[in-house]
Amino acid sequence: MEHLLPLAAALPLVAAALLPAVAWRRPDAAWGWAVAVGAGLLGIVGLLLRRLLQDGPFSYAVGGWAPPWGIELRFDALSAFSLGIALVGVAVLVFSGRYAQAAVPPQRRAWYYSLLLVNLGGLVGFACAADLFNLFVCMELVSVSSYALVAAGGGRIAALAAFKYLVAGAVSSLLVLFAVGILHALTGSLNMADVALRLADVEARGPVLLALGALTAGFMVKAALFPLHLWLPDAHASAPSPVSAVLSALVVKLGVLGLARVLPLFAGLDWLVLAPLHEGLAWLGAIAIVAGALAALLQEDLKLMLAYSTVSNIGYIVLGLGLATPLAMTGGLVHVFYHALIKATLFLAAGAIIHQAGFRTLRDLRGVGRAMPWTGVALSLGVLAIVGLPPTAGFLGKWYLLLGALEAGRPGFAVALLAGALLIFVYYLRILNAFYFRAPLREQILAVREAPLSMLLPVMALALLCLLGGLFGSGPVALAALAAARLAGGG
Amino acid sequence: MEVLDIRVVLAPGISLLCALLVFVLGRHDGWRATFTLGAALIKLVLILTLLPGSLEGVVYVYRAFDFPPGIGIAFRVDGLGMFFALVSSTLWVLTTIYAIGYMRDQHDRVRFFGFFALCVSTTVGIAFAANLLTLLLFYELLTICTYPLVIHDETPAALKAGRKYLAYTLAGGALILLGTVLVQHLAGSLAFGTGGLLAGAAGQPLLPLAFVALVAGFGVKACLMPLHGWLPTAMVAPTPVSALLHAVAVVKAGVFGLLRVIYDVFGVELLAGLGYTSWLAALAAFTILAASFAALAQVNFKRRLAWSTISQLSYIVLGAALLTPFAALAAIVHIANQAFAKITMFFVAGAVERTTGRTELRELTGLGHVMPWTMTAFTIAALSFVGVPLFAGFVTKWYLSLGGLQAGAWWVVLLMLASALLNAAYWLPVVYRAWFQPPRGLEPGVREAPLLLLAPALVSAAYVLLLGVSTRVPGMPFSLAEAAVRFVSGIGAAP
Amino acid sequence: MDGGWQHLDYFAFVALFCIGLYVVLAKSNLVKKLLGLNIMETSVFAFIVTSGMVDGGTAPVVGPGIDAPFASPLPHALILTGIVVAVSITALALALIVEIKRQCGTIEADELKGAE
Amino acid sequence: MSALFDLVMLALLLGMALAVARTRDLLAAAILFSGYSLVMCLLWLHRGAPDVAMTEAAVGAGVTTILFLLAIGRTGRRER
Amino acid sequence: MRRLLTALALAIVGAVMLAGLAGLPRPGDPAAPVHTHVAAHIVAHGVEDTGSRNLVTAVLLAYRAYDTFGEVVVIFAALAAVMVVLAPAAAPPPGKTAPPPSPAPAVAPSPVVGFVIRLLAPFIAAFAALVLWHGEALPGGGFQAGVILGALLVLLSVVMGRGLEQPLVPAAAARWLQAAGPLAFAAAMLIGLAGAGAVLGLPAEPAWGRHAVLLLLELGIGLGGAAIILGLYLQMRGH
Repeated sequence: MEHLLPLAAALPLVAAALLPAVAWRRPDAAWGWAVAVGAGLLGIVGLLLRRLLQDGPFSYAVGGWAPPWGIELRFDALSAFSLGIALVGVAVLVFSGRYAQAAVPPQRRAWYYSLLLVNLGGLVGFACAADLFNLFVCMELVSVSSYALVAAGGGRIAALAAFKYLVAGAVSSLLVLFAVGILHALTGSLNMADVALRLADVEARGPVLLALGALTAGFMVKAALFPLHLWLPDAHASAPSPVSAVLSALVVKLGVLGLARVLPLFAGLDWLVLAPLHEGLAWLGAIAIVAGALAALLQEDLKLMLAYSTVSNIGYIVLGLGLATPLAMTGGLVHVFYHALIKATLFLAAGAIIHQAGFRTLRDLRGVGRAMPWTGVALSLGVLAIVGLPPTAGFLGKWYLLLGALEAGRPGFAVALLAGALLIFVYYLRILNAFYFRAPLREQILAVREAPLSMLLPVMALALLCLLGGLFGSGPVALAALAAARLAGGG
Repeated sequence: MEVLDIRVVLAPGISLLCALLVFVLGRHDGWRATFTLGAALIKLVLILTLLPGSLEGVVYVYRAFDFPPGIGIAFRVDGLGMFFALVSSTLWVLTTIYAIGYMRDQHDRVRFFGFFALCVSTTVGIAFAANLLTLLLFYELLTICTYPLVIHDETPAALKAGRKYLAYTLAGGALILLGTVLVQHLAGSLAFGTGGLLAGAAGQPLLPLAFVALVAGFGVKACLMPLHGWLPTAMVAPTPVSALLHAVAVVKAGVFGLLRVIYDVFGVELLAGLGYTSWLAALAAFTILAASFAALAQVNFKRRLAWSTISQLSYIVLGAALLTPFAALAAIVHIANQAFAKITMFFVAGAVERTTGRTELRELTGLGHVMPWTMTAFTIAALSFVGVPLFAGFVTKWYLSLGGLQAGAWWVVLLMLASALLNAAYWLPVVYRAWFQPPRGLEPGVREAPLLLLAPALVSAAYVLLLGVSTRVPGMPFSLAEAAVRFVSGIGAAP
Repeated sequence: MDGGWQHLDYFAFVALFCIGLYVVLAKSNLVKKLLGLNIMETSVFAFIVTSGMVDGGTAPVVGPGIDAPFASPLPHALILTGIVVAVSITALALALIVEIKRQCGTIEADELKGAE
Repeated sequence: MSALFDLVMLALLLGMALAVARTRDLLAAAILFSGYSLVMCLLWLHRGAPDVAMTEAAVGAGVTTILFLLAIGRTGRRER
Repeated sequence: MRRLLTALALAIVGAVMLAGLAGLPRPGDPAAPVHTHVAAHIVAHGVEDTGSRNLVTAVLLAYRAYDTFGEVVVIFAALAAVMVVLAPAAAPPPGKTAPPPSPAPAVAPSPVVGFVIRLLAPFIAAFAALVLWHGEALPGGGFQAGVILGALLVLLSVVMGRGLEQPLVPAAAARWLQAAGPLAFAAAMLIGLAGAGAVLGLPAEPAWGRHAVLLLLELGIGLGGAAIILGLYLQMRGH
C-alpha cells in the first residue's frame, strides 16, 4: 500500500516511454493506453488520498534509503492537489481522443500522448516531493513536456510561443537549481525537512537571502505572477486546447505549490523576517488580480481571454499566500485545486467549441451556444464557477481569501479582490452574451454540431465537479486548512 | 420553536425542478404550460400548508449543504420569510397565467419560462434563507436568472439595459459579499434568528463599513436613491418580466434583504444605539419624494410605473429604519400591498399594449369605454397608491404614520400626506381621462383584453381590495405580518 | 592546493552567468539566445560542482590505497542530471528554432515580432 | 601551480564566453561553445569530478554541439 | 534605452549574486557542511550499502535513483518533444509562404574519413562497453557510455549515409530501445519491491543481486541514451 507513493508518478512516466513503442503500428491506439494509464493514476491517487484522510500525512523512503541520505517522498495536505492533477489529467486524455485526430498530425500523435503522460507524472511527483532536487527534476519533467506540447498542434504562433515559454521557463528553472545548490552548500542536505532544520543554524545571511530570492523569483516566473507573466498568454492560447487546459489548470500551479513548499524552509531562521516578502507577494497578487482581469477584458480571442484569466486567478492564490494568515492561505490553497477544475472545464469547453465551429474569436462565435447546447451548459457552469458565484467551487477560495484579508487586518485587499471579481464577471459576461444573446455573425455557426460524446463527457464531468465541488467542499477545504496551518506554523 | 421540515427545501426545489423540465422538455407549448402552472400551484399549496404553523410562531428549518464548511446552505421559515414567500408564490401563479398569454408567438419561450421558473425558485430561496450567506447565494442567483429575461428581446436597447442592470446588481452583490464577510469576521456566525448577530460587536471599527456595505448592496435592488438607475432602464423587458422585477422578485428581494439586515443581522437594539438608521430613514424619505416628482415627469406608462416603484419601495425601507413596531408592521405589510397593486398596474399596462399597441399615458384616454374591466383593475390599483381608505395602500400609510409617531418622528405623517398628494397628482388624472373622456384614434374593433391577460389583473385588483379591508380577519396576510413583527426580537409588542 | 583562490571561482561563475543572461536578453537571434542559456546553465553547474570540492581531494571513487579526502559525490550526481536536463532543453529549443525558421522564414526575434 | 591552472582555466572560460557573445557567425559561436565546454570539463576534472567532466565532454561538447550544428545548418549561419 | 536597462539589470543581478555568494563557506573547506553531513555518510557507507566503489554511481543509481529515473524520462521527453515539434504535419498549414527548409549541410565525408570511422567503430563500441561495465568502479557509467555509443551511431549513420528511410536500427526496435532507460528503472522498481521491500531498493540476496540491478540500470540508461541520441540526430537532420 505505501509503495503506491513512488509508483504514482512512476506509472505515467514509464507508460509514457512505452507508449510510442506499443502504439507504433496504430497511432490511435495510444489514446486508449493513455486513458487507461490516466485512470490508473486516478485510482492510485484516490488510494493515497484515502490513506491521508485516515492516517494523516505519510512518507516513503525510496529504495529504503532513509532521509536525508536518500530521497523522501511525502504525501501531505499539499500533495492532495494530486487529485486535481489526476482528475484534470483523465479528462484531458479522454478529450484528446477526438481532438487530437483533427489537431495533431498522425505522426506526432503517440508522442503527444507520451508527453501528456510525462507532464502528469512530473506534476504528481512534484506534488509529492520532499526533496529539493527531486522537486527540481519533477519540475523539469513538467517543463520540458509543457514547452513541447504547446507546439504540438503546429502553427507559427504556437512555435514562437513555445520558444518564448521555453526561455522563460529555463531561466526560472535555473534560478531554482541555483538556489538548491546554495542551500546544499549551506546545509549539506537536500531533504527539505532536514534543510529547514539545519538552515536554522546557518549564520551567513547573504547566501540564505540569495537562495530565498532565487527561489521566489524562479517560482514566480513559473506561476506567471503578474509582471513575470509575459510568456503565458500566447503559450496557453496557441497550444492545442487540451494542452491549454493542462497548462492553465495544473502547470502554472507548480509555481505556487513550489513557493508553498520552499517558503517554510526559511521559517526557522529567527533573524529572517519574512513579512516584507509576504507583503510584496500580497501586493503583486492583488495587482495581478486586477491587471489580469483588465487584460482579459481587452481580448477578442476566446482562449486568450481564458489565458489572461489565469494570470488573474494566480493573483488570488498568491494574495492568499502573501496575506499569510491561516484563513487566507486556506483560501489560496483551496483555489489552487478548484481553479484547476474550473479552468480545465473552461479550456476544454472552449476547445470543443473552437474545434466544432472552426472560429476562435467572440465575434465569429456569436450564437454558438444555441448550436451546442450541452457544451454551452458546461461552459456556463464553468463561467459561473470562475466568477465565484456561490454555490460553485470558485466561491470557496474567494470566501476564505476575503475572511483572511479581514483576519490580517487588511480590508483594502478584500475590496481589491472584490473589484477584481467584478471585472472578471464583466469579461465572462461578454462570452455568455456572445454565445447566447447575440445574433450570429457567421451563418456557418447555425450549422455547427454538438461536440462528439468523447469530448462532451469529460467536459460535462468537469463542469459538474465545478458545481458539486463547491457543495461538497468540506473535504478540500479541510485539507487546505491543514496545509495552511502547517505553512503558518512555520513548516 | 424550531421544527425540521423537508417542505422548506421542497418549495424552492419545485421551481428548480420545473425550470429543468422546461429547459429539457419545454419545446412543446402544452407541456411547458403544464409544468410551469403545475409547479406554481403545487408550490403555493405547499407554502400554504406551512402557514398555520407560522402564524403560531413555529419556525421550520432545514439544512441542505455544508457550503461553505461550517456555515452551510440552510433554510429557515419564520414569519417574515413566510410572508415574502407567500406573496411571491401567489403572484407567481398570476404572473405565470399572464405570461402564457402574453408570450404567445414570442421567440425563445423555452428560455423565457425556464429562467422565469428559476427566478421564482431563487426568490423563495431568499425568503427561506437561514443565514446571510444563503441569502446572498440566492440573491446572486436571482441576478443571474433575471438577466436573460431582461435582455429577452436581444435588441441593442435590451442588451444595454441588461448591462446596466448587471453592473448595478453585481456591484451590489459584491458589496453584500463584503458585508457578509465582515459580519462573519465580526460575529463569527451568519445565522438569522438571534435577534441581532452583531449585538456583541458594538464599538468595532469595521461596524459602519459592514452597515454601509450591506445597506448599499441590498439598496441596489431596493432602488434606494441614488442606486436606482437600473430600474427605469430595465423597462425594455417584456411586461411579465417587468412585473416580476417590480412586484414579485427582484426589488422585493432587495427590501427583504434590508429587513433581514436591520432585524436579524444588526438587530433593533444595536441599531437604536448606533443611530445609523436615522440616515437610512432620511434617505428613504428623500427617495419617496424625489421618485414621485420624477414619476410626475414621465409620459410613458411603464416608465411612470418604474418611478412609482422606486418611490413605493422606500416606504418599506422607511418602515424598517424607524425601528418601531407599527413601522415594522407597515414595512412588512407593504411588501404585499405594493406587490399586488403594482402587479395589477403592470398587467394592465401589458394588456393595453397587447390589445391596442398603446404605451403612452395620454393614449389611455377614453379606454374605460372600450376596456372597462381592464381599466377597473387599473383604477383600484391607482386608488390604492393614493392611499384612499379601504384600499391596501391606506393600511401602509396609516401604520407607517403611527410608527413614525412611536419613534417621535412627526415628519413621517407629513411625508405620508405629501406622498399621497403626489400619487394623486400622477395617477388620478389618468383615471379621470380614461373614464370621463371619449376615446380618440382607436381602430374600430378594439375591445376588452383577452381572458388570459385580464383575469390575472382582476384577481390581483380584487386582492388589493381584500388587503385593504381584511386587517382584522385572522389568517389573512395582515395577521401574518403581525405575527412576524411579534417575533422580531427587541422591537416590542405589536398592537 | 591552497584554498584562497577558490572563492574566485564563484566570481567567475557570476560573470559567466551574467554574460549568458546578457546574450539571452540582448541578442535577437534565437540560436544565440540558446547559446546564452547554455552558458548560464554551465555557470550554475560549475558553481555547484565547485561547492562540492575539497582541498587536496580526489574523485569520489573508493579503491585500495586511496586515503585522500573525497570530493562530495552528491553535487556530481546532481550535475549529471542537470547536464542531461540542459541538453534535453537545448534539443527541444533547436527543434523549435528549426520549426520557426520553416514557418516564419527567420529566427531573429525582432523580425519575428514585426511579422506577427 | 594548481591555483595558476585554475586562473588560466577561468580566464579562458570568460574569454570564450565573451567570444560566443560577440561573434556574429553562429557556426563559430557553436564551435566556440564546444571549446568552452571542453575547458569546463578540464576544470571539473581538476575539481575531482571526473564523472561530470566526462559527461560534459560527451554531452556539452559533443551532443549539444552536433545538435547546434544541425540546427544552424537548417536555419542559416549568419546572425542578423 | 534598452541597452541601458539591460546593463542595469545585469549589474543588479551580478551584484546581488556576488553579495550572496560571498557569504558561502570557502570552497574546498573540509569542514563545510557539504562534506560533513550527507556526503560524509555516503563516503563512509556508500560502498558497503551499494557495492559500488564509484560513489557518484552509488548516489545516482542507489541513493538517488528516483531522481535518475526522472532524468532518463527527461531525456526521453526531449526525444518525444523533438518528434512532436518536427515530425511532418499531414498537410502544410494553409497560407504559408515560408521558404522550404534548407537541407542539412551536405557533409560528404572523404573516403578516408569513412574508412577510419568504420575501422574505429568496434573499438569505440568496446570503449563504451568498458565505460559502462566499470561504472561501479571507475568514473563513468551508463549515461556516458550511452553518449559514446550514440555518438558512434551518429558517426556511422553519417558515413553510411543512411536516413530515416533506411534506418540503422529498425524503427519498431528503435522505439523499444528508446524506452530502455525508463523500462530498466521500472524493472528495478519491481525487483526492489520484491527483493528489498522498497521501490528501487537493492536486493540483499543473492549476493550478486545488487550488482545485477546496477548493471541493469546502467545498460538501460546506456542503450536508451544511445538510441535517443541517434533519434534526436536523425530527427534534427531532417530528410
